[in-house]
Amino acid sequence: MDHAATTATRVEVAEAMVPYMTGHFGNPSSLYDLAKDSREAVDAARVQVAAAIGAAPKEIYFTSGGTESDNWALKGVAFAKRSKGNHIITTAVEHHAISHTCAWLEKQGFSVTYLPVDRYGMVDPEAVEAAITPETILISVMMANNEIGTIMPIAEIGTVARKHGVLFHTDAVQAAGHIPIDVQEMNIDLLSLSGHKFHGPKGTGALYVGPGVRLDPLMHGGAQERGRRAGTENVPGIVGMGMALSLAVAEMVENAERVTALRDRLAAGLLAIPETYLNGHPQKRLPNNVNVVFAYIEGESILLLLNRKGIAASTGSACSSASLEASHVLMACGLPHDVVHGSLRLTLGEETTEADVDYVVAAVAGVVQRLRDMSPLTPTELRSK
Amino acid sequence: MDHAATTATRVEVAEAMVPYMTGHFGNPSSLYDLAKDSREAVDAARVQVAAAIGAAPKEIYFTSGGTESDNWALKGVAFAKRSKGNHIITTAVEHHAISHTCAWLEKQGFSVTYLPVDRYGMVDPEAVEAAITPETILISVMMANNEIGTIMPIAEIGTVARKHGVLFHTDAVQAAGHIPIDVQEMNIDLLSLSGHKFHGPKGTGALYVGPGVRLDPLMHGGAQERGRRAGTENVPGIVGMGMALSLAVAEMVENAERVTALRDRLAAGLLAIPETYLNGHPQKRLPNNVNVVFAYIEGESILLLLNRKGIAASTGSACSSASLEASHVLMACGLPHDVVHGSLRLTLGEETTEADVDYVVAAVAGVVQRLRDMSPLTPTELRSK
Amino acid sequence: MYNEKVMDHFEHPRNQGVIEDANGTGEVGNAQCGDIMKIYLKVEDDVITDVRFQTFGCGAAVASSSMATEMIKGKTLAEAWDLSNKAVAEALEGLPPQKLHCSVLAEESIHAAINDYRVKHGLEAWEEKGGHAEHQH
Ligand SMILES: Cc1ncc(COP(=O)(O)O)c(C=O)c1O
Ligand SMILES: Cc1ncc(COP(=O)(O)O)c(C=O)c1O
Ligand code: FES
Ligand code: FES
Repeated sequence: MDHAATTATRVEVAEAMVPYMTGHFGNPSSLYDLAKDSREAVDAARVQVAAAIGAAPKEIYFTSGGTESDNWALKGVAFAKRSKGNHIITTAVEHHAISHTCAWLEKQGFSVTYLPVDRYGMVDPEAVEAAITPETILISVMMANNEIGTIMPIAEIGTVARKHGVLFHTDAVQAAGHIPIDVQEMNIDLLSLSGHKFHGPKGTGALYVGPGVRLDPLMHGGAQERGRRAGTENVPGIVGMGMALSLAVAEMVENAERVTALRDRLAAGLLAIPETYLNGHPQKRLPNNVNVVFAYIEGESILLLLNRKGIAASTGSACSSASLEASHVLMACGLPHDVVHGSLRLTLGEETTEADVDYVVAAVAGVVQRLRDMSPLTPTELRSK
Repeated sequence: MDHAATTATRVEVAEAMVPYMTGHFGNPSSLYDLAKDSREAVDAARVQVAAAIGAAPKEIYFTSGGTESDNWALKGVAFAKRSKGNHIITTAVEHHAISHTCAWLEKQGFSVTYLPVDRYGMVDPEAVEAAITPETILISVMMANNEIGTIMPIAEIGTVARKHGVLFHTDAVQAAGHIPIDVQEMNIDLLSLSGHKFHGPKGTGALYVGPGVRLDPLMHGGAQERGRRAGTENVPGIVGMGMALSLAVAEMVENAERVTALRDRLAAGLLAIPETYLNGHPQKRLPNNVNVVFAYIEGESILLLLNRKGIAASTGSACSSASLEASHVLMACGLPHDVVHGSLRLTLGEETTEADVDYVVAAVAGVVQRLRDMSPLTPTELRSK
Repeated sequence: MYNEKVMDHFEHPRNQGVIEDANGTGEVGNAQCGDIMKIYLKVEDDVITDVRFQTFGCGAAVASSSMATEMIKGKTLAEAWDLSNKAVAEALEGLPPQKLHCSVLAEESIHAAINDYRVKHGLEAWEEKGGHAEHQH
């Protein structure tokens, strides 16, 4: 139950990719016939990705993943607009692909505002507007949060950005294929996607770049992707990503309904465990995301015990992060450090069943009790008799 | 016969990748068992790549291709060493992934020396040494040229760089799997690889980063690749690249011998066409590269006609490039603009046969004659009767 | 990420729980940094006859508590005092580098419990030899 981290490539997608690995091996930017099939396949994938977000095909640039798309959007705009201004607005709950890029841009002399969020992880469009200065060149706010699932008021922020003539980027890596996206209606100028989050291949991504948006390349080199993203095209990956996204969007409404019901069942089951609290927005959240905190226990231990029961999950606990830092997202929502330690994220897949959910609820309840019995913090009334 | 552009993924490599797409879909940087196979597979690939260039596994970082590796090496060192100096030395014949990155760095205030080459495309290690100033932070010289196949005196340049305490990067994208590489013996600090040049998957690459080399990330974000290259690992791609490179190296000596013989047969056949000249170094060149110029005709037309005969090739002609610029490599070798127009690059694969070579020689001879008959420049004695 | 020995001690912790009539207890860490370890000692004639622990922390913290308690059971206080976090980690056949600090907690909580016993029995608290890695989160 960790589908927000990565998903398996759909079997039909993998099958569609193989011929482009071993057979149709032409280089789509070169001249000869062998390349023609590849070029057509890349063009078709571009149409599929564009259609999924209401863009024109020529506004889609293929990248190596969500991280590259985020890095490119931010650094690309920052360096291209340096003479116009040096101020960037973002939020305190972005993925590290955004926040670490911003930190690096600060070292290069840019100034970054990290807007706070409310207890549900939501940023206020009015706060975005208030943060705009004559120096502001870019606003970057994620569409849906990867940890707590909160869906941001993107259309409202888009309106604010457009009104002030500031470029607006959104990291839609967790949103795409799960909730509807329309770059026109939402006034989005740049949008990041990552293939492996919707059953497409790993190492694939895309950046939508709206009409008239200038940005420096992140990948300098050959003339691929109309001179904006150099590097031999990953033809099989692009084909797989296009197909996976168009399938995900086609099945979105139906899946979202079913998955939302399961999510609510899961949340209700977990919240029945005493001293357990929901993180993220109660309504405006991704259909597949549940994030809770259990008082008195630590997340890495929860994951390890769940793992032994065949359940994959994720936590914001400092103990489980490489940097030993607690989740900046949960901290930004106002949770104290020690409470963040006890967080658990479960994200459902399209194939998750009611029986899976019930199994997980029972397993988590058992694990929580076991760890609470072990913890010096647990009050007596919560211990096993 | 355009194997320098891209190669098909070996069937056994593609087969080895599929389970990592659809089955083992764990995220190798996370905790749970599902991820364990992926992590082990990535580690094994790292060992394979390291072994191929005489490095330690922990010195290998996986990227999305040769372009990313080149961009990362240059920008990464430039930004990390900015306070130490702002001068970079490279050559006039690098791939655009290097030269365009250097041009961008110049816009950011760095100063770049583009060293000239001799008529064979060779840079002089003494010229490298002479170009070093107290401001020099990086030397980047490609191991083997992608157009003319010339193999640079890398070990000699490595010695110079080490002597002056300057970091040394080499773009080994065309060299890997074709000629022996040893980062220790050659005193290389950074080295770029691209998977699809040795029958690995497209969209995969690696950067070797030697001990103690500091460089900023190009991809900021998660803690993947020991915090130096963020982004969910392309597990199937990494697995495929490791396997392909280790197979290529295992078969290198045998292949090189056979392919060199074919190359020489091809070159001899083409040079028998009147007013035809070899580009690149007569001996110090990649085993699979032939590059010639035919006086009086234009390369794009040659490619088109060859294409109709089922032969893929490449040219330095301005007419065939997206930017309508003639090959900077051939120009740097001292060829006049109009002569560059008539260039043809043929690069052999491991599966190329003598019969293929003879077929190509005959086809090219026919095409050249046809175009010469059409050209206003052709002297009477070279026209068909 | 953890070896089977660590996982075994994590999943089947030895000596976990409370000793109601402990004559030495020690608690280190704080909820702020994440880890808390509490050690309960039953000491008779300078020998640790029983020991229990409670831990709020990661897999490595729990496994270190479990292993450390096993290693000091039946030992004299002086022997128990000399148990280093390195010895605990070695007995666990290794911890990931970023998890070594969790075993420091075991050493420190045992020291705290021993000194609690000593002070309660009118003895001088022993001094930390120092040189431990700062425990940080
Ligand atoms: C919101 C968000 N942005 C960016 C990324 C980075 O995507 P990738 O790891 O595919 O580069 C992720 C993936 O974890 C994400 O959840
Ligand atoms: C010498 C050299 N460097 C870099 C590259 C870029 O590699 P990729 O297109 O895989 O990113 C190429 C490929 O054409 C090359 O030949
Ligand atoms: S207790 Fe936090 S990392 Fe071990
Ligand atoms: S003659 Fe047409 S592009 Fe050169």
